[in-house]
Order: sequence, then structure tokens, then C-alpha cells
Amino acid sequence: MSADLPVWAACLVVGLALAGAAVSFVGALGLVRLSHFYERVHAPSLCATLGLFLVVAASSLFFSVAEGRVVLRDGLIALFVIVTTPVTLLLLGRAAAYRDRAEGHPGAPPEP
Amino acid sequence: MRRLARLLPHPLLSFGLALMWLLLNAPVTPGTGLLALAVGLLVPLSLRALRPEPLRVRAPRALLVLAGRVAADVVQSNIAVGRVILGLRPGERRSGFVHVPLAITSRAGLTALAIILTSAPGTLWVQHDPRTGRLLLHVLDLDEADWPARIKARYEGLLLEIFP
Amino acid sequence: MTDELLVAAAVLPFAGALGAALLPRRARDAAAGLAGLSALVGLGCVLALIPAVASGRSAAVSFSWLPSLGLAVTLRIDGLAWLFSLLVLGIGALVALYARYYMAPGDSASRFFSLLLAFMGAMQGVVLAGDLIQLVVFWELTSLLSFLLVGYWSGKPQAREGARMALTVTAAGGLCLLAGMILIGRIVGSTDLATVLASGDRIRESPLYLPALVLVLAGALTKSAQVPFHFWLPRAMAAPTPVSAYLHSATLVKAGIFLMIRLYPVLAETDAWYILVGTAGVATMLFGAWCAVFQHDLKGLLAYSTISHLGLITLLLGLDSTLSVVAAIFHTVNHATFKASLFMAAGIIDHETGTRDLRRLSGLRRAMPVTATLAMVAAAAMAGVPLLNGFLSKEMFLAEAVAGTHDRALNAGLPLVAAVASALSVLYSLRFIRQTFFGPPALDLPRAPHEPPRWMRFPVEALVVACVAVGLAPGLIIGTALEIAVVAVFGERAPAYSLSLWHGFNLPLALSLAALVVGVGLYRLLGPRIDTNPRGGPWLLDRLDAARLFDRAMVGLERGARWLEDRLGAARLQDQLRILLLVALVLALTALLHGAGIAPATLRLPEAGLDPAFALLWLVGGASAVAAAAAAKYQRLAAIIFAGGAGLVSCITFAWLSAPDLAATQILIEVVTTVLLLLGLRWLPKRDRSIPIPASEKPRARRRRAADLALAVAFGACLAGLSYAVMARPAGEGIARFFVENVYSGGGGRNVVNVLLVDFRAFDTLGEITVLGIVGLTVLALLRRFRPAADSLDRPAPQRRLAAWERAQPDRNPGDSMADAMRVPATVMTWLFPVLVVLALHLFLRGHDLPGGGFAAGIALSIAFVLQYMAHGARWVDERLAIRPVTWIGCGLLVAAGVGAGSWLFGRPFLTTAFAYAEIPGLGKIPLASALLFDLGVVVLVVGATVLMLVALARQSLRRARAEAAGLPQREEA
Amino acid sequence: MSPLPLTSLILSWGLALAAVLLVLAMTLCAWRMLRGPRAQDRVLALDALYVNGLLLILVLGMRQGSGLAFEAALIIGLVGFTATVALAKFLMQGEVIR
Amino acid sequence: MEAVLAAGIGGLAAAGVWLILRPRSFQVAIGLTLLGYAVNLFVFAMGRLRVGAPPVLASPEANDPTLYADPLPQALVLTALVISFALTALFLVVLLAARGIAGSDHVDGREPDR
Amino acid sequence: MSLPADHLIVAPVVLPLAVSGALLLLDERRHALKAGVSVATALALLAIAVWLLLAAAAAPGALAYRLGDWPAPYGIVLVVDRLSAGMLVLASVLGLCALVYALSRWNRAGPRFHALFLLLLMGVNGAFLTGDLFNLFVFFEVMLAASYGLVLHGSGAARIRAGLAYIAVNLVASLFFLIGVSLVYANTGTLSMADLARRLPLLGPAERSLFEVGAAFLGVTFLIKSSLWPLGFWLPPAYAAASAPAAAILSILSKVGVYVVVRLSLLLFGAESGASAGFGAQWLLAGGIATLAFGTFGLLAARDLARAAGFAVMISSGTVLAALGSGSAAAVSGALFYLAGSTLAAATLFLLAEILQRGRDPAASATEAVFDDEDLDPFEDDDTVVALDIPAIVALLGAAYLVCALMLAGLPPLAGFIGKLAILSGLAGAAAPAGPVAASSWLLVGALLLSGLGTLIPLLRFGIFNFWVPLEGPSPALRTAEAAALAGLVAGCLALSLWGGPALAYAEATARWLASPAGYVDAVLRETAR
Ligand code: NA
Ligand code: NA
Repeated sequence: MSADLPVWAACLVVGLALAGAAVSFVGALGLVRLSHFYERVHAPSLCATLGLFLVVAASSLFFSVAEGRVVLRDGLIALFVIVTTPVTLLLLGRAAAYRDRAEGHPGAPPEP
Repeated sequence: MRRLARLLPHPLLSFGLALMWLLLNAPVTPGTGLLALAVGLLVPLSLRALRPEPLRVRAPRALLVLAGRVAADVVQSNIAVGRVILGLRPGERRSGFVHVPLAITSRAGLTALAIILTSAPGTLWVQHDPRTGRLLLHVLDLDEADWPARIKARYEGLLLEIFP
Repeated sequence: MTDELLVAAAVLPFAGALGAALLPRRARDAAAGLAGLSALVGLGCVLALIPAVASGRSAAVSFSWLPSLGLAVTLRIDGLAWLFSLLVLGIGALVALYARYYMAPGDSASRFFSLLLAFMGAMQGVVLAGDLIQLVVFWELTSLLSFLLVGYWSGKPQAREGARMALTVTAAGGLCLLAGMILIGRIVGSTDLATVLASGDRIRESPLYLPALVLVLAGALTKSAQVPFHFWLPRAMAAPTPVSAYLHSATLVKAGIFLMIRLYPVLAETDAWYILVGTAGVATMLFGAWCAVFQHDLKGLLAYSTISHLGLITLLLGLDSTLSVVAAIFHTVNHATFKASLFMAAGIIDHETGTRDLRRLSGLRRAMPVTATLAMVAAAAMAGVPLLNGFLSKEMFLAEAVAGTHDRALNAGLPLVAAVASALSVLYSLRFIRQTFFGPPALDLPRAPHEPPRWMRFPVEALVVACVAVGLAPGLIIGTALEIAVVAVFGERAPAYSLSLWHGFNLPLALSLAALVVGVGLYRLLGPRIDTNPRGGPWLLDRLDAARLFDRAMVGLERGARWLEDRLGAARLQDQLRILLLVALVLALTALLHGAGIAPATLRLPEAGLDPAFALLWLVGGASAVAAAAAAKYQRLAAIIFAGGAGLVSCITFAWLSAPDLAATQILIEVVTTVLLLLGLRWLPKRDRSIPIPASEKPRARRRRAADLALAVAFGACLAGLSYAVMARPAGEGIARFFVENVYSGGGGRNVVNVLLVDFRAFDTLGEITVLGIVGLTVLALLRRFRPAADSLDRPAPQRRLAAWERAQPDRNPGDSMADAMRVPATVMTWLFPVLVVLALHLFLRGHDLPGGGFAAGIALSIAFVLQYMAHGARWVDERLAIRPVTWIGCGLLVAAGVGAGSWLFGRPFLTTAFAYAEIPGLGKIPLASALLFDLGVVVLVVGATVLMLVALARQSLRRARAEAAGLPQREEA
Repeated sequence: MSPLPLTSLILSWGLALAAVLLVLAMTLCAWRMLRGPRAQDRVLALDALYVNGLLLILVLGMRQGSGLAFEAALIIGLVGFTATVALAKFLMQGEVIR
Repeated sequence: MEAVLAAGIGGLAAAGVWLILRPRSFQVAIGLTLLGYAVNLFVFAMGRLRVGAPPVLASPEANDPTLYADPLPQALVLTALVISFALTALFLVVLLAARGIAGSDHVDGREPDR
Repeated sequence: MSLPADHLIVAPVVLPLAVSGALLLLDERRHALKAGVSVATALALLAIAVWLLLAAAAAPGALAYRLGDWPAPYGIVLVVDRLSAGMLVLASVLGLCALVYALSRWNRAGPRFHALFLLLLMGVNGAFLTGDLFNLFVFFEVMLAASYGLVLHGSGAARIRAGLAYIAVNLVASLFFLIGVSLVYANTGTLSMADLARRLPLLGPAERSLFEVGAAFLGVTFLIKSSLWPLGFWLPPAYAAASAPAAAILSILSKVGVYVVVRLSLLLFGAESGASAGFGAQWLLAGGIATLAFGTFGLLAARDLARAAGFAVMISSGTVLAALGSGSAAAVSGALFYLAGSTLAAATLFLLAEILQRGRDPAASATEAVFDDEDLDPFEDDDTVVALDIPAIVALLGAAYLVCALMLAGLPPLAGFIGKLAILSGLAGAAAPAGPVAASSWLLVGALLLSGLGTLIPLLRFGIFNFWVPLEGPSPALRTAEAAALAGLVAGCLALSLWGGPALAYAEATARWLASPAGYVDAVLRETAR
């Protein structure tokens, strides 16, 4: 199946996929490198936005070319991740804020 | 009109779901088209019991502008945060909380803003007080921009237009 | 005619028992009459059978019973059986009459007489058994009925204990007997009595002879109360006296004797027989006699004297001479008559005076002269006084004892033993008579004594007359009967013997007279000292109380069993699981080593080599698993998170390795499981790290953990090794190819896994959803009664903290903050509801051709519901959505089962699917498969069950609100 | 339909590399998840793990030239957040559903 | 692949077994979950591993069994997956009920005597 | 598959399933209707089972039912032969009686009792009928899931505590089952039991080794269910804690494990199965004897009757398995007969235990349900129940107890004795006195006899305590439903004793049928083309 791809498409697909994977990797690296929770919380967004876009684009391109028609269903994944990930992060941020405040943590956020 | 509203309480949602169905079941055939129509008509009725505030989008143009802006900002902040993670950002970096006074009060508008801010790397929606309209935001790089001003300038106006 | 008579003799008592059982409780006359009539008619039948059993003949009648075991119910009568049958029925009739007067009006007569008759039937069964196994059956029945009869007055502790002991000992003996009979059956190849009796040499020559003998004797000796199994008999004296008279003198205890005589031709006349039976007999005779001397209780005295006489009979049987067997049979009959009459007399005394204590009784001769006379005659027979039947058989015994025809060690002392036993017998008989009937009238008896009713005394009279008659004219009265029995046992070997009163002055007579004199002398010498014997037990032997030893053994048995159960079992779950895993491991390894094993060369090297990404992925998976294992004790939330990581890795593995359906389902289940665990975690308060383990426990705990670790690693290695061994070998030709080849043509779909689930193996799926439904119902039941631990009933700490803070703020009310926090997420989650519905629909409709299917759809839909609960809280959703999960479950089951049953309409088996590609103009081909309907049932049920589980758990949080409404005090954070 | 060697070379190596990168990203997320130190860190890492897993499945789909893994990815994208939301809510309120 | 998956199965199983031998019922619940993963993968592995061969016919005609991974173990795992999910849920609820009634989360319903 | 009556083969599964589905749609409070429907269903199941038994006895081979119309090794096939039909009848009798007993009050002790109960019957029936190894797993799970529900039915501390352990052990067992099934499939390529029997002799050495490992895992699973020592420690506490009707019906559950061991070991490891012949027999023999011993110790040590009944269940399983392991066909036929009798008796004992316990110790908290604020006490109307008069009660209970005790101790003249006798004479080779008898067989003979005594002694103690020690206060109340259930079970025991000859002949024919598995294989695989 993969054999049906022309070289340009293969290059493009691989380029997009690698770029996406790299961005995600950087995001994951941020999860490790950044120093505390409120900083770390920004890192996974890389995976969930640009990393995701690029990989989804690669996938869409791959299957569009392979199947000879426009395949956009992977875009749905991107859409849903975009909508749902913030819910998690937002709740997590809020939860962390409560917990830090309750414990009198020095880095606790101020009341709004 | 009222009858249409009862039949199609959430037209935008109906459209979205039908589109979703078509995307999932591509390539489009008459059969899937018919099913998509059914999905668009029937599934939103499932919301009837939950009684959410109906979603009305007022300014389609503003929506497009906003989408473009968000896309650009997301890419930009991806790069910015990536640099921070990789240690490529020169100089001292401070992260911290900022308060942003918001004029938006609609549920949809706030939700859209929360999604935008939280999706974009570098900003995190932490807490919003509907009484005062104040938003507590965590920012990875405080020096990158004047965050309250930037948010109000780039998003709030458009959002107020879209979701009055 | 013979057959009918035989059957009647065997069945009549049982029929009578049934009749008596149906009588009203208090119908004494009717019940006793029925009993007497049954016995007498039976007796008539037996007497009428004389021609059939005369001169060594026998008759038998057989009924099919267990043909596959080669067993039939065979009634067989020969001389021996005939004689014993007469005894059983004759004395039975007398006892029935006696019992009519003995039993109190308040006693349940129907129960008593029906049990008595049933016992009579069981004895008849033993006696008439034509098959060894059948004999055991009736043997055990006699034990059982004796248990019920001894325990008739169950309100008395002694009755209960006596009954229990009697049954325990005799039933144990019966089990031995069964084993022995099975051995004999194995030796002979049949348990038919006639066959067995004809195979004496074969049995005695078999290597199994000794075990068979020991087992049979264990049965016979327990039943006949031989030392050391004698102790149950005195305890059984708690029975009503008619029972003692019948069972404990005439019948039950004679069953053992009967059995020894019955099998004498095949088991006896060997050294083993001589030693075992002879020793038991000597010991029992002397021991019983000695103990009898010291009894203060009338019935106790009679019981021990019975033991002694049974020992005498056993000894006779052990002597291995045909003549002594004749003596044994003769003494059995004689003992039955005088002992039954003595028991009845004792019963009369007890009945009329209210006591059986020899020390309290005195001078009854004046109040009840007739009874006194009868008792004196019977006692004289027991003592072996000339002119009475006891004298004759004892004469025969003494003759055998002095004959010493066999050069065997035991025989040398036999005359002395015989004399001593006889003297003791005289002593206790004298004591019985002297202290009951003579001396000054007792003044402090519970009741004023007088003669019993006329017909109560009649049985005693009859028996005493028999004693005298036999004693005076033995040949006339009993000669024929004895002859018939002896010939039945020995056939042509039957010895010549003389049954007459006078054999001239010889050594046995001298011994007899000496015993009389010594006995009387001993009584004069020891009588008063026995009465004042403080311990009550026999001199020298009073510490040797076998009954107490038995009691102690029973307690010990219970304790020992408890100890063993403790040692051999595992009460704690952890230990049980350890054992389970260990056994599985050991058996798996044994199985692996049992076969040829797996040569390493047969393992194919993986084709694709190693994908580093996959290895790295499993590094993540493995680390998550290990971390979950480490965190589950104190950091439960972390453990849930880590398990989620491991689940995700599994999901990706499925996706990687060509199992898209599994990947989708795994991730859905993963999500639901996480939510479920979190819902549960709310009710599990934090574990306190500070619970200290005492220092003394630490090494043990460490050892246990090390062992567990070893077990865990071993089990993991076992699974890893097994899976590698399988994966590294090519698959053989299996049934799988059929599914791929037929999935489209036969199943109408392209997704083989889905078609397997809804068509090829839809029955599995039907069961699977049933499990889900059942679990849903069980969860519902449990949670309806759920009582949270006190420490988790309160609102969780974060909420309490927040509420306290909110109260302190001027512009906030409790709950505001949370509502604010949930505003944005709730909006998203609400609008996702229809999206998830579409997802579920998509998964459902495409499942037959592409990954998806009913189960995935159902879970997706459930998640849609659960998201609403998470977004808005239980009460909010409950107000808006009327979810009836139980109805959903019921509908799901009905739809799935109904679709399956639909194929019956077309004459096809359950769950046969039909599909067609409908051509609809303008829409193209649309696949229509009945499997889709089945899958709809799956969806409905999955939604019902999953939502039920999640929501039932979630609603528990409302308890607090209900509790508040009920006015229970709540703790608030200060 | 013999495969073009260059295409399949590019695709197999490139996508393999992408897969390795994504698995490495997962490894980093897992490290944070195991390391903590706080529960919110772990939940955050799990969420990232899910997203990276989703991307990995998409890349695997391309590697294998099969669109059949799409559903799994779609489900992770649409439903996977439920688990992390539940965890976050638990952290915030001490219970998932009030 | 085979060796890695085998090792993974072993790791999951070992972690699961360790946990089910622990005294706290929650540990046992997590242990059963992990052991469940291990066993599901084990069952799956019994069909041998194939990459890029999902048992979904590319076209109605392409029904050569060698083209596809063995579908049967997958179907079995799917059934087992559902059942083990249900029973995990049940175990959890029983655990809660036991915790509520006994006041202890020890698997024996009471703290061991020391 | 042309006659409508053929479909009755699947009815023992489908009927309870459909009825319980329908019952779930009814309102919780319609007790009378539900009770009527459930009892009617149980009666129908009994009738169907009897019909199948007669059909199986008349048929030369087995009756196979191809679900979904798929041919045998591929699709799932239900198989009715003498063994499965006999087990179905046993389960139906127990089910009916336990259900009737529950009508007195237990059906109101928790929600959805009838549905759970019928689904348990469905699982048990399915396990007896199925000819497919994985389908067996599914029905095991159905049966177990329902049994979890029933063990916990009525709630209460003891039940929940015991239920937790019960569930944990059985969950582990289920995992072993999966491991075993998949290993079997991986190395033989089939799941159909008949197909397995056909393929087994042809296996290569490595496949055979791995297959045997799978068989070992399966064996452990089934032996856990049949509560073989040392795998069965879960049973007595769980059964003792369960409500009486639940315990009564659960006593068939352990026999499902026994059934499967009998079925599979004779089908797969008979003389014709090549190198695997006799696989596991020594383990069964040793384990069976150990179970007999342990069960007897437990029974001797038991402090309450329900627990004693649990150990009686263990002893019964141990007896059958040891007889199976002895390798004597005659002993197997005896064991099958014994299985039926001892199961009925143990179930009766569970019911009696509750009634007696109720009378002796009204405040017994162990069996008392715990009720929370949201539910009314379902037993609150107990006082208004009209009970039978006292002497009749004591007589009936006493007779029932006596029958139980005799059956379990194997004393004459009841079926317990006949069964034990058949086993013993089978072991002693009475039918073939020429051949030697293994020492292990003699050991088993001894163990069986001693265990009989060890059963008698404690049952005697309990009996004397419960029936003879005078009671202070009112004597036990016996509701009519309870009396009917007891009478039914006792009648079953007596019928088995009275018609011991035909029943034993049936068991013998069954053992003979099982000893030559070719008939089974042929019947299932006869039609291979669709
Ligand atoms: Na962000
Ligand atoms: Na006196």
C-alpha cells in the first residue's frame, strides 16, 4: 500500500511526521526539564498543538495520496484534541492552585 | 421559524455532526449522505434533556480572523516555548501569574478564550472569577509580552463580537 | 410358599414400623398391639419355615437391587438364621408387650414402637441377609436405630451421650465391616453369602485374609461390646429399659456373635482367628464380670454382666472347636432369655420404686413377691445354677475349657479362667438378688413399691419359664432348634454333642460347684465393702474408664482436627493466593518436564528483528507496571495513574501488532476503569504510613516480602517464557483459516474479529454481556446497602477547606468556587455529548466491516453519560436525564436473546445470522445483517451496565446530603 | 505493483525514526509521571503520554500503510481526556462526581 | 518483537502477582488490573505476532488466511477484556463495601493480630 | 436439526436468560409476579432437563446443537450426552428447590434476586452443555458473576468479607483459565473439545509439552472451582457466609469444576490419546485423598453447621476426583452417582443450617443482613408469616437432617452409601478380582471409609445439639416454602436411594460412554460441511 506513494509525497510525509515527532519530543522534554509544575504544564501543549498538527497533516497526506482521494478524517482527531486537552490542563491548573494554596506552598498562585 | 428552531435547535452543531459523519465515512456515497443528514437532524436532539445555552455565532468574519490569529499565535508560542525548553532563550526568564481583567461574560466566549489560551503553549488559564471578571493566568515567560494587553487586544474584542 | 413366608418374615416388621409411625402420638395400645402382632405373625412365618431349613437345607429369594454392582437383595434362611430369627421375633413380641406398660402415657408411643419395629426389621435383615453387603446395610441400620432408641429420651444428657457413643463405636465398626466384606468380595469375586460360604479355603489362603479378618472382627467385636470396645454398652443403659432388654441383651449385641458364627466356616480355624477372637473373649469375659461386681446401678450391673457373657460366647467361638461353637450358639440363646427377663425385671423395679440403685433398694421381696421370684430364677440362670438353662451352656463351656484338646498356649489357663469368671458371675448375681429383694424394706424410695400390672410381668414370666424348661428338658425344648442351627453352620462336620441335664460327676461339674461356693463366699466376704466403695468403679480398674477415654478422644479429635485444619489449610486470602500461584507454577513446570520438552533449536528467530521503538515502549510499560506495584500501598492515586500508563502501552501494542479492535476497546476500557477506580478511591481514606510495624515483626515481614517477590518474579518469568516459546514457533494448521475464508461469504462482513464476536462465536458474546449485566446488578445491590466507613462519610478535605474559605469571604457562598472552576470544562463536556453519540453510532455501524462494534460503541456512549455526571454533578444530571440502567440491561439481554431466537422461526439453530445486501435505488448496496441487531443488544446492555456501575458509585456522594437532611451531625473544617 | 525502493526506504526509515522520537517522548513523559513529585505532575505527564501515544498510533498507521488504527487514535483524542479530567477533578475536589 | 512482548508480559505479570499478594485490598485491585493486562496480552500473543496484517479483509475477495493475523485470539481477548473489566469493577465495589463495614482495608477484613 | 424439539438443547441457556431479561423490566416491588415467573421457569428447566436426559439415554451417541449453524470445530456446539444431561437434571432440581426456599423471604433481601438466580442457572447449564473450551470460560464467568452476586446477596459484614476473598480467588482462577485456554489453542489450533481430542494424538513433542502446560493451568482452574486441596480453602467460608438458598445452589458450582475435570480428563487423556494418556491422574488421586482428609478435618473442627456443610461439599468433590484419578471406570461410575447424591445432601444441609441456626440463635449476626437507612428491613413482615406447627416441624427437620447425615456419611441405606459402595467396589476391583489393586487404591478405600466416620461424628454432634438438646424459647419457625424446598430435596435424596439400581446403571452407562471418547468426537464432528 505504501508503495503507491510518489517520492515527493513520501518525502513530504516523512518530513511532516518527523517534524511533528520532533516537536512532541521537545514538548516531552519540557515536561522533564522545566523546574516546577506551573512551568511544566505548558510543555505538553507542544505535543497537543503543533506536534499533533504536523503528524495529522502527514497522515492525511499519506492516506490522501495512497487512496487517491482527500482524506480529512485525521483532522477530526486534531480538532478533538484541541478542544479536550485544555479542559484537562485547566482543571489541573486549578487543582494545583487549590492544593498549593491549601498547603501554603510558596509558589502558590494569588487569589484572583 | 419557531418550528424550525424546535426541529433544529442547534443548527451549528447539526452541521458539525453531519460533517463529522461524512469525514468519518468518506468517501461520500448517497447512503452516507443520507445517514449524515439523519445524524445532523437527530443526534442534537440528545442535548434536549441537558438544556445547554444555545450556541449562537454572530460574526463569521471575526471567527475567521480569530482562527487565523490563533493559528499564528499557536505556532509562534510553540516556537517560543520550544526555545525555552531547549534552553535557547537568552537571558533570565521569569514565569508567574498575571491577572487579566476580562470583559467577556458569555459562557461560550469564556470557553473559547480558555481553550485558546490553554491550547497555546506558554499560557495557562488557572482561575476566573465571574463576579469581578478577573482571570488568573499562568505564563511561562513573563517578559515575552505584556500578556493582559496582548490578550485583550488579540482575542477579547473578536470574541465579544462573535459571542455577544 | 417358602418365598412368601421368607419375605413376610423380613418385611412385616418394617411394615409394622410404617404403620406405627402413622399412628397418633399417644396411641400406646394400638402401637404396641401392632408391634406385637407384627412380631408374632413374623414368628409364625419363621416357624412355618422349619421344613425349609431342616437338616442343613436353606432357602433364598432374590430381588434386583444394584445390578451394575452385581448386588441383589437376597433373603436367605438356613438353620442359623432361623434360630436367630426366632430369637429376634420372639423376644421382640415380649418386649412389645412389656413396653406397652413400661412407657409413660406422655411418651410418643408411635415413635417408640415404630423405631422398635424398624429395629426388629433391621435385625431380621442382618439375620436373613443372603449377601454380605446387604448384611452390612442392615448392620448399620441396627446401629442407627439403636442410636435413635437409646436417645429416645433425648431430653436427658445421658441419653444423648449414650446414643452418640453407641452409634459412633458401632458405626465405626460397621465401616470396618464394610471394608472387610469388600475384601472378601474381592477374594471370592462375589459377596453372595452362599458363594462365600463355599469358598472358605480360598479365603483363608488369600493374602488378603488377615486384613479381611481383622476388619470383619472389628465390626463384630464393636457390636458385641468386646474389650476394648465395650464401653458404649453401659452408657447405652440410658435407653428405656425395654430397649435395653431387647437390644442390649437379646439382639443388637448378638449381631456380632451371629456374624462370627455366620462366617465361622470361612474365617475361623486359623491361628489369627484363635488369637484375636480368643483373646478378646477372655479379656471381655473377665473384665466384664469383674466390673459387674462393682456396679451400683441395676442396669449397669446387667450391662457389664452382658459384656462378660458376650465375652464368654466370643471365647467359645475363638476356641476353634466345633463343639465350642455349639456351646456358643446354645449360650447365646440362653443368655438372651435370662438376660432379657432380668432387664425387664430391673425395669419393673425401676418403674415401681423410682430407683435402680442397689444401695437404696432393699427388701422388695415383700412388696413384689412374684417379680422377686422371677428375678431370682433368672439370676440363678445367669449364675449358672443347675436345673436352669445357664447352667447347661456354662457346663458346655467348662467342658471345653478343661478338654484342652488343642495344644495352644491360651488353653492351659482356660480352666482357671473359666472358674474365676463363673465365680464372679455367681458373686454379682447374688449381689443383685440379695440387695434388691432381701433385707429390711427400704423406706426412702421415691415411690412405694408394689407388683407391676399383670401383663407387664407376663413377658418376664414367659422368659423365666423358658429358662427353667430348657434347664430341665434341654433336648426336648431346644434340641431341634440347636441341631438345625449347628448343622447349618457345619454341615457334615457338625459335631456330636449331648444336651442333657446330667452328665455325671466330672470335672466341669466340680468346677461349676466350686464356682458357686467361691462366689457365695466372696459375696459374704466383700459384699459390704463393695457397697461402700467410694469411687463406685471396680477395684484395680477404676482408673481405666474407657468411656471417659472415649469422651476425651472425641474432644481430642475435634481439637486435633482443628489443629490440622489450621496447619493444612489457609484461612487468609494472601496465603490462599500464594498457594494458588505456587501450585499453578509447580504444575506448569511439571507438565513442561513431563513431556519431551522444547528443544531450543525448534524456536524460530523472530523475523522482524528488534524494533527499538517497541522495546522502548515496553520499557515505559514495564516501568509503569513496576511503579504501580510499588505505589499501590501508600500512593493510590499514583498507582491508578501508573496502571493507566501500562494500559496505554498495551493499547499501542495492540495497534502495533495488527489488532485495531483490541486497541480501540482497550483504551475505552482503560478510561472507564480509571474513572471507576477514582470513584472508588473517594471512599478509601488515605492509608496511614505511620502505623508502626513492631520490630519483632520486621524480619518476618521482610521474609514474606522476599518470598512474594520471588514468587512474583517466577510467575512473570513463567508467563514470559511460555509466551516466548509459543510466539517463536510457527502456528500449526488451526481453525482460524475457516473464519477468514468464510467471513464475507458466510458472515457478511469484512472485520473478522467482529464477525467472530457477533456471528461465529456470538454465543460467547451473549455470555459476555450477561456477565456485564450481572455485575451491574450486583453492584447495584451492594451499593444500595453501602455503608461508607465513618472516616470517609464526610466531604473530602479539599471541599471542606474550600467551603470554610468561601464562608469567610463576603461575596461568596459555599460551592461558588467549584462552580466557577467547572464553568468552562462543563461547557465543553456538555457539547461533547452529541459528538460522542456520533462516535458511538459510527463505531456501532461500521463494526461489521471495520474496527469498532457494539461493545466499543456502548462504552463510548457510557462515557458520554459519565462526562455529563463529571461536568455537572449527579443531582443535576439525575434531574435531567432519566437513565434507567436496569431496564437497559434487561432490554439488552432480551434483544440479544430475541435476535438469537429469531432464527428458530426459520428452522435454524439459535443465533444463526442472516444478511443481505439490499439494493436501494439511489443509495447503492446497503449491508443488512441480523448480527447488527444482535450487536444492538450488546450496545444497549453495555451502556446500561457501565452507566449503572459508574453512576451507582457516583451517587454515593449524595448520601451526605441525605444524611444532612436526616439531621445527622456533620463535621466541618474549622 | 513492485514497490519503489526509494519510497519505501524513505518511508520506512523516516517513519521509524518518527516512531522512535515519539516513543522517546513517551519515555520522557513516563519519567515525569513516575518521578512526580506531585500528583498534578503525574496527571499532566499521563495526559501527555496519551497524546504522544495517539501520535505514535498515527505514525504506526502510516508505517503499516493501514488506516485501521485510526479508530483507536480517534478514541484517544475524543475520549482519552476523560481519564485525565477525572484525575484532575479528583485532585481538585477529592471526588470525581459530586 | 516477540522477546520484548514476552518480557513485557512477564513484567506486568510479576507486578500484578506481587500486588495480589499484598494485604491491602486496593493493592489487590490494582494487581488484578495489571495481571489482567498481562493475561490479555498473553492470550493475544498466542495468535503469534504480525505487523501490518489486521484481520480485516481488504476486499471481499482477499480472503487468504496467510494475509492476516490470527483473528481468533483477538476475539477471545476482546471477550476476556470485557469480562475482566466487569469483574474489576465488582471487586472494587466489594472492596469499598468491605472497607465500609469492616473499617479496615485489609483483605481479610481485619487487621492481623500482632 | 429439523425438529423443533432439537432446539430444546439450547433452552437451558436461553430460557433463563430471556426470562431474567424480562424480569429486569418489571418493577422491583412485584414480588409475587416475579416469584411465579421464576418458579415456572425453574420448573420448565427441570422438565427440559429431564427430557434431555431421556433423550440422551435413548440416543446411541451424543446430541449436538450447532449454534449459529456453524459446523463443529469452528462454531460453538452444545453437546448433550448422559453426563451433561445428568448434571443438568441435578442443577435443575437444586435450582428449583433453592428458588422455592428463597421465596420464603430471601428473594426480598436484595434487589434483582430472581434475575441473578436465573442467570446463575444459565451459567451452570451453559457450562454443562458447551463443547467449546472458551465458551466454557464464558459460562464459568456467567456462573461466577452470578455467584458473586448471590454470595453477597443480603449484604452483611460476613458476606462481604467472605465475598471479597471468594471473588479474588476466582478472579485469579479465571486468569489461569485464560492462560490455559490460549495455550491450548496456540498449540493445537482449536478450541472445540471434540476436535481437541482428535488432534491430540497427532501433536509434536514440543507442542505437546506446551499443550500440557496449558492443560495444567486449566486443571488448576477447575480444581480451584472444585475446591481440591490445597486450592479450595476459599469454599467453606464463602459458602457458609452466603445466604442459605445461595449456598444451596452454590453447592452445584463446585461440581461444575468437577464435571469439567471428569469430562476433559476422560475425553482428552484417555487411553487413546497417545503420549498424554493418563495426564494428571496421579495428581487427581493424591489431591482427592488430601481433600478428603482436609475436608474431614474441617468438618470435625467446624463450629457451625453451615461451615460443616461447606466442608461436606469439599469432601464430595475430593471423593469424585480421587475416584477419577484412580483410573478405575467402575469407580468413576460410582463417583458420578455419589456426586449427585452428595450434592443434593450438601445443599439440603445448607438450608437446614439456616433454619436451625435461626431457631438456636436468633441474634446470630453472621447471617443477619445489614440494612441501611435507604432500605426497609425486608424481613420486617416475618412475624406475620404463618409457620407450620411445632412437632411437625421438628419431625420434618429431623427427618431431613437424618437423611442428609446418612447421605453425607455414606451410611446405609441411602444413596450416599450406594455411591460410596460403588466407588469402593470399583476400587477394590470386585468386578475383576484377577487384576492387582494398586496400593493407592487401598489408600483411597481407607480414606473414604475414615472420612465417612469423620463425617458421621460431627454431624451426629450437630444433630444432637440441634434436635435433642431442649430448646429454650420458641422452636424454629418453618415457612411453607422452606418446608416445600426441603421436602423436594429430601425427596430427591430418597428417590436416588430408592431407584439406586437404575440410577447407578445410568451412571455406569455414562462412565462407559465417557471411557470411549470416540463416540463423543464423532457426534460433535459428524457433519463438518455446512
Ligand atoms: Na497553554
Ligand atoms: Na440394696
